[in-house]
Amino acid sequence: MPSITITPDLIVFVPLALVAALSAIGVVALKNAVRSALCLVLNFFTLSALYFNLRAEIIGITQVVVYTGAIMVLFLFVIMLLNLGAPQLLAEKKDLKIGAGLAGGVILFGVIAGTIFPPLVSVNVIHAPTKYGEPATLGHTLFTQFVWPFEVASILLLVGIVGSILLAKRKI
Amino acid sequence: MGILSIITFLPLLGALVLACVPKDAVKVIRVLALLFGLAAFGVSLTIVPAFNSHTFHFQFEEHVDWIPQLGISYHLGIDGLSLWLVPLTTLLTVLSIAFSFYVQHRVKEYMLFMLALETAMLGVFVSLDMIVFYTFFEFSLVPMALLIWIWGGERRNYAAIKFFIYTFAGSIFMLVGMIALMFLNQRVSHNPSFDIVDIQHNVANGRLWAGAMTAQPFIFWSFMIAFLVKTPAFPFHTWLPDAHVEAPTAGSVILAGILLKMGTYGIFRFCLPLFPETITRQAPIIAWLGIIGILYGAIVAAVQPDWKKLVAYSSVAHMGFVLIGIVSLSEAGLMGASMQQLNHGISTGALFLMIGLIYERRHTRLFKDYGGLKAQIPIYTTLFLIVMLSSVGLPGTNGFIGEFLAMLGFFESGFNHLYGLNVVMAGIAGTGVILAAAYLLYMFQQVFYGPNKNPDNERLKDLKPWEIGIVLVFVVFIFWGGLYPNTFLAPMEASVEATRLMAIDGPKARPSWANADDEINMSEDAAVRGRFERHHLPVDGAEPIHPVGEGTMAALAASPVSLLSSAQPNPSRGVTTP
Amino acid sequence: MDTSPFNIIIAVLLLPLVGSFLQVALGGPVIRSLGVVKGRKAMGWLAVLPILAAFIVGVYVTGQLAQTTSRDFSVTYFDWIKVLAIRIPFELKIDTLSMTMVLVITGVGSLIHLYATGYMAEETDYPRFFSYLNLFIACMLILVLGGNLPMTFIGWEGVGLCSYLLIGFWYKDVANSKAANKAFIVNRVGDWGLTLGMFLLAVSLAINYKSLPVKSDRFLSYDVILPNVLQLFTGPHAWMATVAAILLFVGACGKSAQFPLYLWLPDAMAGPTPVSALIHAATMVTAGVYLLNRVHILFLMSPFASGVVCVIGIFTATFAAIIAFAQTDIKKVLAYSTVSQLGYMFVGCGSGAYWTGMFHVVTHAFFKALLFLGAGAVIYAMSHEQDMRRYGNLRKYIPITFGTMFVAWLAIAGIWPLSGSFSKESIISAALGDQLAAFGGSPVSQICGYVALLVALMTAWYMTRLMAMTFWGPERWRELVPEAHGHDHARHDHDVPHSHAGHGEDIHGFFFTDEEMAVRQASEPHEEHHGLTADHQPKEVPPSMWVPLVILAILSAGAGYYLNQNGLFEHWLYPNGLEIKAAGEPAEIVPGTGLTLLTVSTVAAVLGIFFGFLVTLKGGRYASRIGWLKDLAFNQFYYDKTMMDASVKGGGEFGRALWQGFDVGVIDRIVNGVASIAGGFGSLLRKTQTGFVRGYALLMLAGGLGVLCWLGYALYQQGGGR
Amino acid sequence: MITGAPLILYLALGLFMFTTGVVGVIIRRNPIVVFMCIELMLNSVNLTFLAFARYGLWYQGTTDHGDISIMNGPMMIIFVMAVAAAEVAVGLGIIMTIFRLRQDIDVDDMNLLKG
Repeated sequence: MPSITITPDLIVFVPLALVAALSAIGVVALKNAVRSALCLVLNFFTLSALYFNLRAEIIGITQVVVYTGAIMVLFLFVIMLLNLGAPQLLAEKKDLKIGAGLAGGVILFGVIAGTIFPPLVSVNVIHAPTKYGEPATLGHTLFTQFVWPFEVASILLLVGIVGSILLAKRKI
Repeated sequence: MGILSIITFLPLLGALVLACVPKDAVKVIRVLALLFGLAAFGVSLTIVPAFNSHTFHFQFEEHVDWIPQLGISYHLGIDGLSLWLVPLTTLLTVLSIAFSFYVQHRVKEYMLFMLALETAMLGVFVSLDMIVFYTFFEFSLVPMALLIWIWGGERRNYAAIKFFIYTFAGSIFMLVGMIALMFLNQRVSHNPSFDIVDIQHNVANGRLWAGAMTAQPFIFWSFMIAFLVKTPAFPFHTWLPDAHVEAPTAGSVILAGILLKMGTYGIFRFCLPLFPETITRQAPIIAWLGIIGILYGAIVAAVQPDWKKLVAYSSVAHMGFVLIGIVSLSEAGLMGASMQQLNHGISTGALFLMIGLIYERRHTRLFKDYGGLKAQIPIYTTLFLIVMLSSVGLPGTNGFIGEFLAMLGFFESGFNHLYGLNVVMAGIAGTGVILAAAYLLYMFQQVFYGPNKNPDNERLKDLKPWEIGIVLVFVVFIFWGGLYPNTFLAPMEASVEATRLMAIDGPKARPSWANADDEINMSEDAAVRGRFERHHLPVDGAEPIHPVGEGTMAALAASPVSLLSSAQPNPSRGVTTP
Repeated sequence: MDTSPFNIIIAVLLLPLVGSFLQVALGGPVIRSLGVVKGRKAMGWLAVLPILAAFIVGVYVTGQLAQTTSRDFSVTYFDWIKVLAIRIPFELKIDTLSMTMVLVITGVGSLIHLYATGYMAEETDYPRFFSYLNLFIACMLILVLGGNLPMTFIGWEGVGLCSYLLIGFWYKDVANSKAANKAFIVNRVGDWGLTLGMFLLAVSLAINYKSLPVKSDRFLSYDVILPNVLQLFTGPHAWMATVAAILLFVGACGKSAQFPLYLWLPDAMAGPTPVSALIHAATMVTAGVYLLNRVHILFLMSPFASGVVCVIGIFTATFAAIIAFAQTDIKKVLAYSTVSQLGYMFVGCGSGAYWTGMFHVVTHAFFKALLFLGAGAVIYAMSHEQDMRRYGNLRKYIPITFGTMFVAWLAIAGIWPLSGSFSKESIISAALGDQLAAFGGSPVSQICGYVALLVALMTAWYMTRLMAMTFWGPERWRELVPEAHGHDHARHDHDVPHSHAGHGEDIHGFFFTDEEMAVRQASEPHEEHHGLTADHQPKEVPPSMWVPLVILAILSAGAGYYLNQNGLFEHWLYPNGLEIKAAGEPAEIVPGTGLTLLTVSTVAAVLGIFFGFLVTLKGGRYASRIGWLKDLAFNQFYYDKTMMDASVKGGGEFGRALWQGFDVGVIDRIVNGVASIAGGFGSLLRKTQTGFVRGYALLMLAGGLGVLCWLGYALYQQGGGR
Repeated sequence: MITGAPLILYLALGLFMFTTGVVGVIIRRNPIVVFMCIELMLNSVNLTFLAFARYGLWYQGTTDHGDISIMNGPMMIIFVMAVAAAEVAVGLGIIMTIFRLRQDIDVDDMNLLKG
């Protein structure tokens, strides 16, 4: 275990990571759906901050716009619409699923961590050129190498729109 | 885009066109379907004059790589064996479509399925790549099952499912066998290929089976089961009566006329050229299946209360003749078998069609509802009599030629104690002809003779002109095939003989489809000499083809002939003239 | 060889065929246009003329043949079946044998056609009848003219078909169609043997192709078979001749109604009387004898087969004669006498004197056709009553019929110098003087000869019985109370047609509308059928019917004497003797043949006639004492019943057992069983599908964990990722 | 050479969030929350992608506009976002429909998948 050199981004990272972890736990643990939604929003914000920390500004911004701006609003919208906020509506029963789930989670963490981490312990050198997160690079790559996936994704979104409209309308 | 592709996919094109027609325009749909059927028939006729009947190699070949990594290629071509089956298919489809103008319910889908079915059947007969063959072989099930399912009789669900699963389960084994053959072939020629021309080439020069002889019977039977189910041979025949009885008329015509031929054609195409050692050794098993089929089908047919069921069982008996003709592995037998295929297609197809004509009117198939129709509908009666007689195998009709040649060949091989056959089997098989007369005449009596008691039949009108026209097409072929069969026999001869030699000759003596320069001598005395030598002296170094331990004396002692004479010579060794 | 004068022979085949098609094509229109009576007359002539023309052509060809030296030609038209294995050309064989048959067939045939025009005059299906009859003549001609076994087989089955159609001509009575089926199927049994015989010959020639004296791949043509078998089936291979001969003889048994397969002939009497005369007496049933003559070499080579022929023949002759005593139906008596006479012919063939068989065929064709036609005339006169017990003293009502039948009766009885006596005498002498037919060296034909003499007596006896019951004695129909009997007549039932219930409205126009129905009813000819009544006055038949009778009477009187004088017929049929006997020693003449034998047989005939009259007219009081025997004979010793029960009932039961028991019971049960096993397995798996998403998720997690653990373990085995 | 916070920390965070999401999917009955947990998992994966991209293991040299191989991670994030957006849109639509049909969306009450 080599000694951890204190770097600025490490200083930025630690609090953010703590917030993210806590908010993640909040998403799962809180009874009220609205609260867990808000926790998720917080989590997303911290994630975008971490992206900034990783020098991928454009992705951070996208994160804020897409997730926090669009998806989470959608979530809250639905929650309000269906009025699922009230905890008494869905009182969680204490069943063995919870125990099983927690145990599973721990094991999962252990297994993956035990498999992945040991070889990577001492990695802290950044090879990526600084401009790897810049919009220009991103756009260039997106429209050269990844143009087909890009198109496919656009079609997927289109389908998603149509599908959601179909579902939402009471009758076509 | 060769002519075979055109023939094969023209009906499918028609189906696509039909799909675009609104389904209320019934007349348009019918006419379109008929036109496409006629077009396919017309195109398929053009191959007959262009066919060169002197070579046994494949003609009108088309070869396009499909999945080269797996050695699967779109390879079409026909030889004498498949030459007549193609026009037969198109002809029967045209007639069935014409008859199907009576169909009122969901006409669009009906015609669509008919055309798709035609493509599938044609594909089976023209494809030379095993995977393509298998694809069409299975594809043909779908439209047929749907025809039964949607337009069938009372128990159509049961019949359709039984038909589909029965035949499908049978052919699964064949797929395994095909893959096994591919790997065996890859072992000797180091690129994968499902092309039977390549595979047969390695079988012909004996390299494919060298060292793999233990696998041969298993692969052989994996093919054989599929084809026996399709044919259908004795223990695997029970799907046939149900399917026939429940199917709509056109479906029965196609089923009896063509689908059953896929089985025997497959035996010709795969089991004879690719498994020489096994077919020559295990012929008796198949022969007995055929014989039992002949007798069993006839006996059970005789007691059927249902018109269609009787004819269905009769086709079990008829296909039995094809089987014994094939396993006789003699020129006459194989020619007879391949002729009997066509005859059965014509005569049984015609029988089902005529039954359908009456069924359209009276909506019953039970004998007890008929009787004394002879005075009521004389034209129908006369035509039916002719068709029935061709099914009985009366000389002068096509039915006779096939049965006669098949049994002659079977008798010959039995007489020479080749392939474990003997004359007693031929004698037993011969009694099938008696039984055929019995049940068919009984049917005729029940329907047409006696007083016309049923009031519903009192008002029955005779056939309409266009119905007569349809039936007359069959009648023409019945007499043509019976009085001048050479039209049909001659083009088949070279291929049949080649297939036979592929089966009975030793390695390295077998003709090969692949190398274009080897031809077989078709002159008269060459044939006779060939028969003489092949049966008695093994060809250069190859092992003798008749089963070991099948001593002539033993076989003779088994046959009643031996009771009559004290000295048993070996007739097959040839009598020496004083 | 130059066959140019003989190419015309094809006309003999085509004329009846065309006639038959003409009947079908023109029958309806002509009768509709000319009206029933005149129309039928026209069609009748249209039916007779082709046969007559064929007869004339036949006479011409025969004349041509007689002038040639070899007297054996074959005309080949095209290859019928040609494969590598065998070639079967469409060839016609013209020799004395075939031409003799052609003359008999067309000659007697045209006479019977003429007779039929009168006899069937009130039949609705007039054209159909004559189209069948013409077709029959055509098939029979193919049979006798065919130059190879398969072509003979075409005719062989063709005549079977025509006989089937004509026996079932009055199809409204199911009994008739049953008889027709019986005839066809029993014949098929014979054909089975014939086919196997063909195969045996073809194959044994084919595999010895190298050593054939006559090299050709027409393995089934007579001119290839016969010389070759003469070489092949010698020495250790003689048994093959026996097998082939016996197989062919099975076919002959079927067609010529010999013992095991005679069953169909008596029932065949259900057909119209002219049919019985033409097919079941004169021509078709003699096809077996023709075949034996055609392939006689095979039988000459095999004493065993000849013995079988002799024994079967003589047994059939005796058996049928006994049965004939007890029959009361006039046509049945004649049928059994036909069977018996055919047995005679086989005795002749079996004892190596094939020409005697043909000789009897010819004379028998004359007098038996005459007898049948006469019986038809009697039936016609007695308004379709066939029971002899209702006849009596008819000679003063229908003198012409009586006179002609009188000749035929003496002829069949064998009174010198009528034709029957010569043919019978030749057969018996041949049998007595024969050394060929033998079982393992012990000759059998002498015994057959002596039995044949006895049968001659019996023949005379039961024929006398027939004549006596018909033409002498009291007029019995006067006092008998009417009861149901087999009628030789079509019965039409006109019940009012109901409206067709059961199927919906008729969009395709499948059914007759009511007014069309009414028209049909009106147009349908009504024929009232008058039964035999006590005050019935029998009337003589019209000339179209008695002219043939007279001609046949003359023939059956004179033909025998003419053909027999200094062996004319024998030398005509076998100009240079029999192949083998010519080489070997001539059959030595045993004492008792020649004139003395002729006297003996005539004495037997006279005795028979005497007993016949005595018993029939005076012997009423003996009847009760031999009643059981009568009963036995009447029922054909229950042979027929046994066979029919075994085949029809037993076969039916067997078939039903197979179908329900095996097909449905075993195979389908297995198939459906397999299917249900699969289904059960599926429904077992179904239990695990609770449908609770989170349950699935948990399972997914577990699975994923498992995979990961395995992955981690694998990586660890390789010492980590690096 | 530039050194940053150890890669392993980012990975640990991502893994933690992922595990939390998994647990949430399993233990929560509210379908919306389940959805949110899925989002959580997706984001954790995004984080991991980006981290790996930044620390660019096995990365040699550079071309103009940077080596494209380094860009695979960010690209993947973009697409994940797109897919997530579509999925959420449709998924929430489904939930609303279900709720409209039966005034209750308890996951444990839905076993239409039952065979």
